[in-house]
Amino acid sequence: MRYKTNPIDRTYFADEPAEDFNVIGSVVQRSDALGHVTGRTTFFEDLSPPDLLHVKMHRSTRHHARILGVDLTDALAVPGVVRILTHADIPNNVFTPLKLIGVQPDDEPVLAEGKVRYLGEPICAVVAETEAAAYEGAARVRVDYEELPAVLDVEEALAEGAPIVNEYHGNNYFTYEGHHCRRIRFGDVESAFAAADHVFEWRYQSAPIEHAPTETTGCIVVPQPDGRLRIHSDTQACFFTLDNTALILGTPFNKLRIVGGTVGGGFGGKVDIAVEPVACVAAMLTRQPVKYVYSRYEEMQVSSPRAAERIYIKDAVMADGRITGRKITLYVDAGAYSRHSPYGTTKAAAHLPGPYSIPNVWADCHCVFTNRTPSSAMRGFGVTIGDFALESQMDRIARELSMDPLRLRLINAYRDGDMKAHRKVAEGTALVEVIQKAAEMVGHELPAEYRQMSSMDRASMDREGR
Amino acid sequence: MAKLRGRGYASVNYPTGMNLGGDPSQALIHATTTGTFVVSLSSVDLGQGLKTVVAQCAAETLGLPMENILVDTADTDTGPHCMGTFASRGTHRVGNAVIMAAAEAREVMLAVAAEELEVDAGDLETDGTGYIQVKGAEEKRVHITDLALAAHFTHGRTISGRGIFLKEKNDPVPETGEMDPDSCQAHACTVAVVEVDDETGVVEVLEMHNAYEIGRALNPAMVAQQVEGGAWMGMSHALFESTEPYYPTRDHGPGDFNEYLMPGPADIPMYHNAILERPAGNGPFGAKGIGEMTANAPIPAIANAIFDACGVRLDTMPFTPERVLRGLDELRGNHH
Amino acid sequence: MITAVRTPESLAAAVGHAAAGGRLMAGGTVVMAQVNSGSVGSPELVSLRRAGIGGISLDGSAARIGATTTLAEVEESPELAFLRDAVRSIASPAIRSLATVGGNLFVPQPYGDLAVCLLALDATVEIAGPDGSREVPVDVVLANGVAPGEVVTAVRLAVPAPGTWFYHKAMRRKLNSAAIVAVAAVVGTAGGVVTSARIALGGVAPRPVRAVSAEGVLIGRPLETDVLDEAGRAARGDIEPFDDAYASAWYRARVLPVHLRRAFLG
Amino acid sequence: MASQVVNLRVNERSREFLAAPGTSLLSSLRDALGLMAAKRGCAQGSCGTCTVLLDGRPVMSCLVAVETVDGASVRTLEGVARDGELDEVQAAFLEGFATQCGFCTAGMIMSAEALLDRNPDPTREDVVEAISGNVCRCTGYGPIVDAILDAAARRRP
Repeated sequence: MRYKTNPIDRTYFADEPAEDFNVIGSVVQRSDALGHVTGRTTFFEDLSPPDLLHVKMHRSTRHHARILGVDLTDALAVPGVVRILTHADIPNNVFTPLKLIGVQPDDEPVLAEGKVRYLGEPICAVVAETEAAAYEGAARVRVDYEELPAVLDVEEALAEGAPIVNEYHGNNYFTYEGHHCRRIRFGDVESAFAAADHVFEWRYQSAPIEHAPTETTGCIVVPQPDGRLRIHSDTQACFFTLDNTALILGTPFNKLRIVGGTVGGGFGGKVDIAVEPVACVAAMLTRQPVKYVYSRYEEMQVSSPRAAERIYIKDAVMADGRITGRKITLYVDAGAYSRHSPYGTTKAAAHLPGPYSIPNVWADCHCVFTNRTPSSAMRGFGVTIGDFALESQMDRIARELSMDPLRLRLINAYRDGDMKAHRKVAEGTALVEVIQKAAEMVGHELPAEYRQMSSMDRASMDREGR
Repeated sequence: MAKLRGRGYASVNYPTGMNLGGDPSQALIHATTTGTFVVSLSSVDLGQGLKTVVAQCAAETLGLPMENILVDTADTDTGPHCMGTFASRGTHRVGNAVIMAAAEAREVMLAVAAEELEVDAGDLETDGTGYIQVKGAEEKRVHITDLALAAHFTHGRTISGRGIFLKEKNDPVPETGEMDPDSCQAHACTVAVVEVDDETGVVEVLEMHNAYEIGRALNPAMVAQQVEGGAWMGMSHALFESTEPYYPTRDHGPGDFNEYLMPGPADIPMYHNAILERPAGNGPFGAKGIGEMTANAPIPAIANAIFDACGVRLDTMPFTPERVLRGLDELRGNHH
Repeated sequence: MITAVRTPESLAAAVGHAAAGGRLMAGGTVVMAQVNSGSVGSPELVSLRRAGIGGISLDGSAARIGATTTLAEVEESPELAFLRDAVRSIASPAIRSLATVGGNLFVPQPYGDLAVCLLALDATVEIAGPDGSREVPVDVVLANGVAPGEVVTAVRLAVPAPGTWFYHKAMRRKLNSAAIVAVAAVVGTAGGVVTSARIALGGVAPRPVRAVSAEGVLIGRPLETDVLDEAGRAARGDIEPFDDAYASAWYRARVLPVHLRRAFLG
Repeated sequence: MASQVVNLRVNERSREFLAAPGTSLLSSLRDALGLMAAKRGCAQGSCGTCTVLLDGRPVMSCLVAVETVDGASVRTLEGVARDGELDEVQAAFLEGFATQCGFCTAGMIMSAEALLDRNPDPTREDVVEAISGNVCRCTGYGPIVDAILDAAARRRP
């Protein structure tokens, strides 16, 4: 065997009881690898039922517009086009991904109705005997628009007089129990700023990022003899897909069966229920198997990206490196619809102020609607961009104070028993140790008192004067 | 022209799981007539190796070899509910559910073995190769193949178990943000070494040193896969990726892998990774779930390394050559 | 939708199909991508794969490269070894075994690095059409394309003397990425100064362009840093840079002098 | 115009099938011949998941109009193992943990086969170049490069 492993350093957490495992902790060959190297693993698109129909979408060419009319005449005349679905064909034309667990909002139509709110929003689904005919039909759909002003920047979207992206919300932000943002209020940051030796404030920004799985999002729906629909999908969450699709179709849940589980990369992008509802409607109406799979262009530009974020961090810092207050204003660019962004914004809030014990924390985390492709979950949801901002901030503080950046982090590192800003007591922490280990790996010398710090021993930090 | 070298640091934690509406996953497990245990799930393997790691959890708990475990997953007709594969929850939630199901099945297995061997179930142990044997009297034993047959045809017993892991719903307090959103935290510290071309702004990541604390490395080779792939994605996010390169305008959005830039095999650094284990009390054998965290620390570590190399502070992702060069020009008072 | 794909077995037949309105396709790397996304815009494709217009021949330093010669064949050709680095900077092996020398002339910037080389080499393009054949300088084809019904059949070029060929391509990735700036040049020197210069640039204009201003700066002067930097700044007058997913127009113009210098001094 | 009969020699077997105008080699392999190893990752020649060998050369099969290669010889991942035995590249990928989601694997292996057919003793740079058109989103490429070098070593006498 010629595989890679990384050394496990047991000198850290040496007190953890040694356990005698049989297969845990051992290198076991991946159960899927033989299928992969022989090309025999079956991904959803490797299914090829007879009489398969193909769906291609006609999408908005505008950021924000009223739909005045949709003309399907030329599209229906394309040889091989079987049917074209509009919002009127979708029994319950609204995505409700989290309805069964009581989470709103239901702010996104399956197919656009009356308005489009982002470039690429689906309007009509062309069902055809071949992919080429479906593309041709989709290209021949004519939509008459009345262009509306669009807003593409999070802070502009929150400014007075900005165009409203989605009437459902009435504002360009998601409302958290009456608040215009998800809040963290812990201690008193203003007092911390007043008492600080230094106050530093900087801004960070990211742009949307694509999951870019090598397999695009898609499904094949096969009507069954018993009237049920078997949905072969690369969803990351079979029951999410089943539940939400059934609600959209208005069918009993047990009419649907999801078969999945072998996915060509997800990274969060296949948590949305993007393709199955339309494919199921098409299959029900035509009584034929239907494939709806994103093109690479759709995957790149239409599927949910990782949200762009803008983050302002203002820190109260003492001369010895202790951060005594951290005030954060965070904007998540949700795009035109909620999807999972309100949750991601809450997750971002819970992560603040990073892995540090800061006694005073204030955060306003805004989930903002813009006329942009809706964003949603991606690997590190709510955290990745925050970490970029937080750890850049730490580096800047260290430089402002002419401090060793690792010592600054160790002084402020959270430990077992610390209460985090969201009032959860930390346990199982190990920030101190990964920093110590990284320092050791690169030969970054730390004084003894820093090498002796421990996540389990708050006293070791108290010696630093806290 | 100069290649400016710099080193940057970042340390992060990452929460496993979510609290949104409750976060359950289930597992069912049963023995076939010949002692193969089928783990029934509806969980999705995205390539991270979930099917393999839950099979390990089942084998370990049952005390049987891996060959005796089959994982049948992601069919909503046959598998019990799983919330989905996201939020670094797969190993943690599904692993826990499988352990619970396997523990219940093991109890039945030992009870049937006790009947078969006419001993007390409490005196039995598994040897990991397929035998259930009497502690201290190992010659008194039965192989799972024979035992399962006997369970079916002699004792009329199903050797099976049910498992569920639920992280209960927790609503944040709107005024303060008080909440309990996750189950455990994994940790990472990255040291990135970069070289900046001071004439073009091109950044090359030469080395990445990563220390990860992951609770427990259930399968060290798959941990190595996750951490290296994650570090690569972090570097990719840092230096290349965006669907909207001129954000907030939407111009020139890439439509394929030519335009959507990610580091290719020629652009990868040397990785030096080390693992620490601080088992989580609520994790399967202490594992925490690291799928997401591994991509995070490299981004600020690279930003900080760029500053260290050339004095340019990149506060906007991605750190394109253009952004670096504009920063260098500004530092040099040099407006070409 | 495609209704027919022709694979004529002679040049004459290919010209006939092209004249009848078929969309020409050589390697297929551009056209088939459009077919697959339903955007090719022509119902009939005419493949040149079997039209008998491939192959490399050399007569002294005069090379003739058939239009359907693949980039991989150029890469492997000992006669054209000077082009190897340039060809290897284009896409990836599985594209280079399809993409052709003729097709590369019609690839939109910032792709088409071989066309940049051909411009620097002052190549001639052989074209067959319904009314017979003609030969034109490569810059004419790059500027105007060919007439409907015409087929590029070959390019002719002089293999540059040893030490006179220069190529450098700046990309976002080390391999398989489009040009931020591509520089190809044939520059002769005598007595330590430049006596002749033909410099072509890619990635910095809607089509490959000659850096005539830079050439003017170099003539009569040594290939040294200061001179090249001056030439690079002068070359900014020869370009029409654009924004795309790879880089902005600003960045392309900003780094052009750097890469022009690096083409000569590494 | 009607579909055309196309003949290919695929994995050393003669195969004859009908292709509608404009059908790619990739679609023919998958839809007409049932050979599903090559994947449609982008249909634009930008991801490499559909890489197969066409007359011995690696190509993006999504970019080949199948009617234009009538009579050609094609090798896919299904034709790599001999008598059920993994070849060296497959074995090296398997044992080297060079697969994660598996969607790029077929293309990666075919690019590696193309390399090793022509260059049995590649450098790391040669390997990197050979797979420079194959996108992997999971592994970070390192294990794949290592596996191909390992395969070359296994293949050397």
